[in-house]
Amino acid sequence: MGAVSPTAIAVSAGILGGVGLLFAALIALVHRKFRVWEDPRIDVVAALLPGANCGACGQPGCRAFAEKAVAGALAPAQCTVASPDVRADIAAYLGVDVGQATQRVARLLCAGGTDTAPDRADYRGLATCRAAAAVAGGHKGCVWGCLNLGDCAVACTFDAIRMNAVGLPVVIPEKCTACGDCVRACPKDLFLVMPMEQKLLVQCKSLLEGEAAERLCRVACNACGKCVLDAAPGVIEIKRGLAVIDYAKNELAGPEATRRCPTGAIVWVEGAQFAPAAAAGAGRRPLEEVPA
Amino acid sequence: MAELSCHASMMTTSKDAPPREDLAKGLWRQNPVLVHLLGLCPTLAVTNSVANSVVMGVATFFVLVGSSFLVSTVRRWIPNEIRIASYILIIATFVTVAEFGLQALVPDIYKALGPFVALIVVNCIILGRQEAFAGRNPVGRSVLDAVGMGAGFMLALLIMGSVREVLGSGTFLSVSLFGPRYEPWVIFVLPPGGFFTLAFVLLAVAWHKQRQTARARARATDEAVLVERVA
Amino acid sequence: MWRHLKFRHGVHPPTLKELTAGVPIRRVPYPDEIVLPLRQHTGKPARLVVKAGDRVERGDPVAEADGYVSTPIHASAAGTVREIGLWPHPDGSYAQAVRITVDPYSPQAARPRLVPDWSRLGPADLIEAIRQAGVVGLGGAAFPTHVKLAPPKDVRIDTILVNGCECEPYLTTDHRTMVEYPERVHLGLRIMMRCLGVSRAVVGIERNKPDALEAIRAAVPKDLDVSVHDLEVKYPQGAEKMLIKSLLGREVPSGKLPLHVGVVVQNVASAATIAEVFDTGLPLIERIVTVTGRGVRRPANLIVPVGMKLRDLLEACGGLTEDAREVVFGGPMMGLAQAHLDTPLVKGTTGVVVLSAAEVRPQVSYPCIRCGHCLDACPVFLNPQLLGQLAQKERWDEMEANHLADCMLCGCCGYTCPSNIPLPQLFALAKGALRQRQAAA
Amino acid sequence: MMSDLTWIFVSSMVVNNFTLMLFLGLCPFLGVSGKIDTALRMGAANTFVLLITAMAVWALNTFVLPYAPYLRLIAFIIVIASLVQIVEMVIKKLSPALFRALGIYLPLITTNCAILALAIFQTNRSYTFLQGLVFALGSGAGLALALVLMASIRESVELADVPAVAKGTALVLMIAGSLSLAFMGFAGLLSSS
Amino acid sequence: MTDGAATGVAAQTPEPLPEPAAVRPSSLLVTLGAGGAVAGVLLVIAFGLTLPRIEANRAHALHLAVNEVLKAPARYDTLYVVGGALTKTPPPGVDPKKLEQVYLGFGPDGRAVGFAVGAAEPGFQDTIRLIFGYDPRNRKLLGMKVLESKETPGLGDKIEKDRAFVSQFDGAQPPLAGVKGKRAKPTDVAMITGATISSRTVIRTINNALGRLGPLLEAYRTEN
Amino acid sequence: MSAPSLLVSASPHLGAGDSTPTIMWNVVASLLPIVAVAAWFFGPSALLVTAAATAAAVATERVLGHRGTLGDGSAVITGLLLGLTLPAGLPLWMAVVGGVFGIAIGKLLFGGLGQNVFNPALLGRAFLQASFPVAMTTWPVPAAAGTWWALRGDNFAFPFTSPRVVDALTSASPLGRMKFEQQPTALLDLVLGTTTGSLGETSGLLILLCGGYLALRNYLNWRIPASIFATVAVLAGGLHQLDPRYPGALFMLFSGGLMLGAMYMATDLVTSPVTNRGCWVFGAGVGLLVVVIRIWGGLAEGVMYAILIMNALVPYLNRWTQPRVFGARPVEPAT
Ligand SMILES: Cc1cc2nc3c(=O)[nH]c(=O)nc-3n(C[C@H](O)[C@H](O)[C@H](O)COP(=O)(O)O)c2cc1C
Ligand SMILES: Cc1cc2nc3c(=O)[nH]c(=O)nc-3n(C[C@H](O)[C@H](O)[C@H](O)COP(=O)(O)O)c2cc1C
Ligand SMILES: Cc1cc2nc3c(=O)[nH]c(=O)nc-3n(C[C@H](O)[C@H](O)[C@H](O)COP(=O)(O)O)c2cc1C
Ligand SMILES: Cc1cc2nc3c(=O)[nH]c(=O)nc-3n(C[C@H](O)[C@H](O)[C@H](O)CO)c2cc1C
Ligand code: SF4
Ligand code: SF4
Ligand code: SF4
Ligand code: SF4
Ligand code: FES
Repeated sequence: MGAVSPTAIAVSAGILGGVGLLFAALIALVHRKFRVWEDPRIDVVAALLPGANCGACGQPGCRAFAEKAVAGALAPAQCTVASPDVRADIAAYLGVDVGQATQRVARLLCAGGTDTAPDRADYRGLATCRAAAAVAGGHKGCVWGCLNLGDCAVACTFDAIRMNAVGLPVVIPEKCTACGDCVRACPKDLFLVMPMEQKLLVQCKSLLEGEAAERLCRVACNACGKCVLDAAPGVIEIKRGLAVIDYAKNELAGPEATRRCPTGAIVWVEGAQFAPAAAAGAGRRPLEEVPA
Repeated sequence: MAELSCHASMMTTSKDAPPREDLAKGLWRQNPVLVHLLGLCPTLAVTNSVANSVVMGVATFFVLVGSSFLVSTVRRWIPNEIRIASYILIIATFVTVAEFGLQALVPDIYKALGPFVALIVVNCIILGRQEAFAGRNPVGRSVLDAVGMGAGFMLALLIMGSVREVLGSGTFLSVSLFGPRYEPWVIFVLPPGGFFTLAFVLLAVAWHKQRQTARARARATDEAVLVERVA
Repeated sequence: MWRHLKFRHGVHPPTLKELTAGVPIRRVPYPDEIVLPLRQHTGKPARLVVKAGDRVERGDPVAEADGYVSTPIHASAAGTVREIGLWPHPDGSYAQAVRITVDPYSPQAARPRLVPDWSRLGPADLIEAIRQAGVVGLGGAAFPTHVKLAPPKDVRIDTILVNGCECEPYLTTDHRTMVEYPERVHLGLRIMMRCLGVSRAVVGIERNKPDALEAIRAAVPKDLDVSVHDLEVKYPQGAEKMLIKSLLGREVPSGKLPLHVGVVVQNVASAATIAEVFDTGLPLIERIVTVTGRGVRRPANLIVPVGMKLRDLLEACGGLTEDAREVVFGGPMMGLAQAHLDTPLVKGTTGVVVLSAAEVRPQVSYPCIRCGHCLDACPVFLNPQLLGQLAQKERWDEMEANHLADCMLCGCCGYTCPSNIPLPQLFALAKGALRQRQAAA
Repeated sequence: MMSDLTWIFVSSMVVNNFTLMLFLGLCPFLGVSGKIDTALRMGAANTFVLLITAMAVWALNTFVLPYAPYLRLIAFIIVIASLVQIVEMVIKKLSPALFRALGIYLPLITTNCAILALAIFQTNRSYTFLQGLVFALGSGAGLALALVLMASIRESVELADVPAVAKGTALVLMIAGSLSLAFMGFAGLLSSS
Repeated sequence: MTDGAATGVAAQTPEPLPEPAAVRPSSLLVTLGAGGAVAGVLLVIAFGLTLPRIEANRAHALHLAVNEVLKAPARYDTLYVVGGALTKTPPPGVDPKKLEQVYLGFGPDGRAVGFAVGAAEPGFQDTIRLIFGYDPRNRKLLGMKVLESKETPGLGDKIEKDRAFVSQFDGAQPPLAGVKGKRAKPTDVAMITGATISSRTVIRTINNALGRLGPLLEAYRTEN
Repeated sequence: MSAPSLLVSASPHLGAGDSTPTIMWNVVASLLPIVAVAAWFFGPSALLVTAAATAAAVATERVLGHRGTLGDGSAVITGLLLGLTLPAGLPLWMAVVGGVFGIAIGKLLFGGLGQNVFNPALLGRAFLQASFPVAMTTWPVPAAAGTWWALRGDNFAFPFTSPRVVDALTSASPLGRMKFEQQPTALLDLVLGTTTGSLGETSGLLILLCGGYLALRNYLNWRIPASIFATVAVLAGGLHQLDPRYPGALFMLFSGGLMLGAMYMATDLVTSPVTNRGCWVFGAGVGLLVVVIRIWGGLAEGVMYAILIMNALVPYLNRWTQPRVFGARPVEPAT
C-alpha cells in the first residue's frame, strides 16, 4: 500500500461518495417528515430586543413580543425598554412604523421620609421592607407608609430607583420602563405605574384622618378636603380618610388643587417625584452592621 | 443532520462593517475562547507547553482558514438541508490533511498532542464559523474572518501555553528563564493546572469588563445628578 | 407505665418559669378604656352591632359572628362606646376596633346569665352555646372552638387531648390554671366530650409542673375515662402534632389536621374557660394572662378583661424596668413583638413577656456554616438550612417543593442557629409570598 | 499486557477521567451541568453513544479501515454521526418516554470530542471488542460521574454569594480544577503491584 | 391602573414571508455524493504525499531507540514472535505489523550483540512504553529507553530524563530488584525518590517482558 | 409611663448559647496543644511553618474578604490546619502559597465562610502537593539527634526557589515505609507521635483528645469521625485477615493524617453534610477511599484526597439523605 494508486483513489472516492449518498438520502427523508417552518424574522427581532423579559410590554417575554411584532399585532415602540434607536431598527427591518406608546412611570404613593414620618420602634432583623413589614408591621409609625429599606430599588431591573437621603425611593423617569418590578416588590403596595401625563398625585396612603394622621407623619393626607374644593368638580373626592383622584378626568386636573393642602400630601409632579441624593446610593439602608 | 450545539451564531459583524473589523474582532473583542468559551477542550488539553500550543494553533488555523475558504466558495451550491453534513465533510478532509502534515513534519509534537489534532474536526469554533459566517458571506470576508478567529484562537492558546509553561516548568519554548534554582509549579502542567489557568484568565477578562462597566456606570451617575437639578 | 412515646428533635430552652410559677392568679383593676378589635380569632372578623355612643353592659355583644368560622365579641366591661375606628392591632397593623370608655366607679356587675345551663343541653345546643359565648382556643391560635367541636360527619374522633404542656419559656398561664382550677378543667373536658361524643380523654403535662400534675390527677372525676400523663420537658411539646405523637404515637399526616387521626386537641385554659362560661353564664370576656420577664417590675398571673391595653396592664404590674427592651405577646419562642404600648390584649394573648436588653437574641447574624443544628432541632424534619438559603434567594417554588408548608414556625431552628440567622422570619416571608402568589393566580 | 479489564475500567473512569484528567467533553461538562437531573440524563445518553461508538469503531477498524487508513477520521465522524441520528429516530419511534428523557441530548453529543476521542484511543491502543466496550463503559461512567458531581456542586453554589467577577464559567472552571485536583488521589490506582 | 401601552397597533403589518419550498432530494444526493468523492480523492493524494515522510519518521524513531539501547549496533534485524518462537520471516497471510517484534543487533564484526525488546505496563498516570536492550548470552541488560509516558513532570518523568536512573540499566542483571537508596548489586536498580511507582513500573516491565520472552530470545541465540 | 423605643424583631426572641465565632475560636484553642506538640517534636520549624500558613490565610481573608470577617476565626483555623498538614522543613514561601490559595480560591471565590464546597485547608494542601511534590514529601525525622533549635529543612528558601538540602535527617513516612518497603512502624510510636510525618499527624492520641472535647461540646458532628474510624477499622482489619501483608486496623488508624483528618478536617461543618445520615455516609466514604488509596492507589497516603472527593459529593449527599418530613408517608404506589 502507500502510493497514490488509481485503485486507492477509486476506493476512497467510492466509499466517501457512497457515504455521502447514503447521508443525503437519510436527510432528505428526515426533512420530508419533520419539517417545521418558522418565520426567520422572529429570531432577528428577538435578538434585537433588549432581552430583559420584563413584561413592560404586556407580553410574557421578549420572544413573544417579537412574534407579535412580526405578525403586526404590536408596534415596535411598545417595547418601552428598548432604546429609540433599537425601536427604529426593528421598524426598519420589518418595514413598519415605529408606532407610539404612552410613557408610563412608577409613582410612589407616600412621601414619608425618615425626616417627616418618625419610627415607632427599633426594628432588628432582615433588612428588607418585606421582612420588616411582617414583624409587627415594621418600625415605621405610619403602618401604611414607606419603610425606607429599599426593596423596590433592589428589585428594579433597570436601575431606575435610587434611595434618597431621607430613605425614599426616587424613580428616575428616564430609566423607568414601567415594568412593574417595584409594584410587586413593595410590601406596602405603594407603587402605581401610571402615564406621565397624570401629574396630580396624592402621595399618601394613610387611612387615618386629621390629627391622628398628622401625628404619625407631617406630610400625611389628613382628609381635610381643601383640595376637593380647589380642583375642578369631580376630580378629587375624599374616601376612607384619603383624597382620591379620578384619573378619568385627568384633563381637568391642574396644579391649583395642591395650593392649600396643609401638609403637602397632594402634589403636581413633573419629572421625578423627590430629589435624589446621589450620596445615599442605590442600595438598602444598612440595618445590621457586619460584625466587627 | 442534527442542529449543532454550538452557540456560534452570535459573533457576527453587520454587513457594512469595514474589512478590518472582520479581521480584528476575533482577536480580542469576540475572541472565540476567552469571550465565547468555544473550543475549550484543546485550549486546556494541549497548552502545557508553548510549542504544543503553537503547533495546535497553527493546525487549527489551517483547517479554519481552509474550510472557510472552501465553504464560502461553494456555499451557493450546497442545499440548506445538507449544509452541516457538507461542512463536516470539508472540515474532516482538512483535518486529515493537517494530521498527515504534522505527522510528517513534527512527529514529536504530533505525539504530544495526542488525539487533539484529530479532534479539530469537532472543534466548535470551526463549525461555528462555517455556520455563522463562511456559509453566508463572500470568500474575501470569510477568509478574513477565519484568519481573525484563527488568530484569536492561537492567541488564547499562546496565553495559556505561556502561563503554563513559564510557571510549570520555568521555561519558555524550552529555554530556561529563571535559572536552575527556580522551583517549578508542577501543577500548571498537570490537568488541574489547566482548569485553574483558564479560570484565572477568565477572571482577569471578567475583571477587566467589570471595570469598564463601572466606568460606564460612573458616566450614568452624572445623568442622575442632572435629573436632580431638574427636580 | 403506659407506652412511652415521644417526639423527636426539638430544643431545650431555659424554662424561666420561676418568676411567676408560684404567683397565685389575681384580678387586675378595670382600666379606663377597653379596645376590642373585631379581628380576634382565626377566621372571618366579627360584624359590628354597636355604634358610637351606645351603652354596653359587661357581656353584651359588640359584634356578632360573621360566618361559620367566626365568633361574636362581647364587651368586657360596662361603659360607653366612644368610637369605632382604626386602632393598633397586636399583629402590627391598624384594624377596626370598638373603643369603650369604662364606667368609672362601676361595680362592673354582670348581666344575669347570658349562657344557658349546660347540664340539660344536647351536643348541638352545647356547641351553639359555646359559639354564642365567643369561645376560641386560648392556646394561642384563637381558633373558634365550636368548629373544632363539630368535626365533619365522615371523620371519627376517638380521643380528646388536653394540652397542658405550656412548653413556651416564661409562661405560666396554663400552669396556674391547672393548679388553681383543676375541677374547671375537668368540667370543661366533660362538656367537650359530650359535644364530640367521645369517651376517652388524655391530659398531657410537662414534667416541670409537678403541682399541676398532682392537682389535675387528684381532680379526675370517677366517671370519666381521663388519663393524665407527664411528658418530657422539651419545646415544642405543646404543638398539636408533637403532642399527639407523644401521647398517642400517631403522626398527623403532612398537610392534614389532628381530626384526620381521630383527635381533637384543646388547651387546658380553653377547657377551663368553657367550664367558666357555663358556670358564670358570662361569655368569654376575660382570660388569664401571665405578665412576666426581666423587663417588668412585678411579674404576675392576672385575670384580664379582653381588650385591656398593654400600657394599662404593664402599669398594673409595676411598669417596665430601665433595661426593658422588647415586649412580646405570647411566649418568647413564637410570640409577636409589639411596637406599641397602645395595643390591646385579645382573646388569644396567652402572656406578655417583657425581655430585658440582655436577654433578647443578639442581632448580628453570620453566614450559615452548615452546622446542621437546625436540622437536628426541627420537629417536623425539614431542612431549615436549605430553606433558609433558598429564602434568601427568593426561590419560593423550591421552598415549596422542600415542604415549606409543613413548617409551623415553631422557632426551634432559629433558636439553635449559631449564626443567628432569622430562619423562621425567612420562612414566614416565604409563606407570605407564596400565599400572595396563590391569591393572585 | 493491558488486558486487565478492571484496570481499563477504573483507569478510564477515575484515574484518567475523560473530563477531569484528559479535558474531553468539556462542552457538555460546562453546558449541561447546571441541574443534577439533566446531568444524569446527559451522562446516561453519553455512555450510550460511547458504547455504540465503540462497537462501530471496532467494526470499522476490523473490516474497513485496513483498506483505506486515510479515511479513518472521516469514517469515524460520519459513521458516528449517522448512527446517532438513526438511533435517535429509532428511539423516537419506539419509546417516546425514553426519547424525552435521553433523546434530546443525542444531537448535542454527536459533536462532542469525547466520542471521537474514544474512537481514536480505541484504535491507537488496538483494543479488542470486549476491551473497547469496557473502555466505553468506563469512560461513560467517568463522564457521568464528573457531570453529576459538577451539577450537584453547581446547584449548591447557586445559592452562594459568589463574587460577581467569578460568576459563571470562571467559577465552574475553578470547581473543575478542584475536582481534578481531588481526582489526582486516584493516580496509580490498581497499577502498582 | 391605567394601561397606556396598549395604544397603537402597528400601522402597517409586515409582509408575511412565504414558506420556502422543499428541496428536491436529487440535489442533496448529487451534492453530498460528489462532495464525498472529491474529498476522498483529496485525502488519498495527501496521504500519498505524506506517507513516505511519516514512515521514514517512524523508522527513524525506532532506529534511534534501538541504537540507544543496543549501544549503536552496526545493523539490526527485525524478528517476529510467532507461535512461541522467533522468526525472521513472518508467515504469509499475516500482517507483520500485527505481530510482536524484537530487534536483533549486530556489531561491526557481524556478531550479534543483543536484542532490543519493546514492552509496556500501566504506570503512575498511564501506560509506560519502553524499549530495552538485552544480551541473552551474558544475561545482561544493554540499556533502556522510555518511549512514551505521561508521568508527573519533575517526578515520574525522571524515568526518561534522569540520566542517573536510566544509566543504571546498562549492564544490570535481570531479574531486577528496585531498592531505595544506593544500589549494591548488579541486580539492583536504585529507584527515584518520590517516584517509586514509576521506577518500579520500569523494572516490572523489563522483568515481565523477559519472563515472557527471555526463553525465546535464548532459544533463538542457541539455534542460530 | 414613658415608652422607650421598643425593639421589634421576629420570633424566636431567645437564642441558644454558642455563636459561630465562639465555635470557631474554640476550635482554634483546641488546635493549640497540637501545634505545641508539633513544636516539641519539630522545633522552631513547626512554629514557622504554621505561623506562615496562618498569616497567609488571615492576610488573604483580610485583603480579599468582606470587611469584618476576620473576627469569626475561621481563617485562623484554615491556616492552622493547613500548617499542621505540612512537613516541618517546607520553605515558608510554599506555606504562604498554600494559605493564599486555600482562602482565595478555596473559600472566598465561593462567597466566603459557609459557602465553599471544598475544605480550604485541604485544597491549599492539594495545590501545594501537586505543585511541589518533592518538597511536600520530604519528611524530617522528629526529635532527631541535634539541638531542638535546629531548623528541620530549608524553611527560609528564597521565594520561588527550590529548598537547599539541609542536613536534617529525613526518612519515608510510616505509610510510605509500609507501602513501598513493607516495613511496619511500632504502634506506640504512632500513638505517641514519635514518627515522621506532617506536623499535625504525629500524635494520634492528642488529636483524639482535643477532637473529643469539640465533639462533647457539639462543635463537630461526632458521627463523622466515628464512621470513618469504623469503616477504616473494618476494612483494614478484614484485608489484614485475608492477607497479612496488608497493614492492620490500628496501624491504619494511627498512621498518616487519618486522626487529624477525621477529627478536624472531615468534620469541617461547612464542607460536610448537614444531615446526620449524610454524615454517616460521608464518613464511610472517606474511610473507604482512604483504604482504597492507601492499599491499591499510587500514593502512600489518601486522607486528603479522600476528604476532597467526599467534599465534592456533599451537595449530592445532602439531597439524598434528606430526612422524611414529619407526617409524610413513604410514597405509596398509586391506587
Ligand atoms: C383552615 C383550618 C381549618 C381547620 N379546621 C378544623 C376542623 O375542622 N376541626 C378541628 O378540630 N380543627 C380545625 N382546625 C384547627 C387546627 O386543628 C388547630 O387546632 C388550630 O389551627 C390551632 O392550632 P395551633 O394553636 O397549634 O396553631 C382548623 C384550622 C385551620 C387553619
Ligand atoms: C410550636 C407550637 C407550640 C405550642 N405550644 C403549646 C403549648 O405549650 N400549650 C398549648 O396549649 N398549646 C400550644 N400550641 C398550640 C397547640 O398546637 C394547639 O393549637 C392548641 O393546644 C389547641 O388548643 P386550643 O384550640 O384550645 O388553643 C403550640 C403550637 C405550636 C405551633
Ligand atoms: C502530584 C503527585 C504526582 C506524583 N507523581 C508521581 C509519578 O509520576 N510517579 C511516581 O512514581 N510517583 C508519583 N507520585 C508519588 C507517589 O505517589 C508515591 O508517593 C511515591 O512513589 C512514593 O515514593 P517514595 O517512597 O520515594 O516517596 C506523585 C505524587 C503526587 C502527590
Ligand atoms: C470542627 C471544625 C472543623 C474545621 N475544619 C476545617 C478544615 O479542615 N479546614 C478549614 O479550612 N477550615 C476548617 N474549619 C473552619 C471553617 O469551617 C472553614 O474555614 C470553612 O470551610 C470556611 O468556609 C473548621 C471549623 C470547625 C468548627
Ligand atoms: S419597597 Fe420601596 S416603597 Fe415599598 S416600603 Fe420598601 S422602600 Fe418603601
Ligand atoms: S402618612 Fe402618608 S405620606 Fe406619611 S408615611 Fe404614611 S402613607 Fe406615607
Ligand atoms: S420554624 Fe419551621 S423549619 Fe424551623 S424548626 Fe420550626 S418547623 Fe422546623
Ligand atoms: S443552624 Fe444556622 S448555621 Fe447551622 S446549618 Fe442551620 S442555618 Fe446554618
Ligand atoms: S466537547 Fe470538547 S470541544 Fe466541545
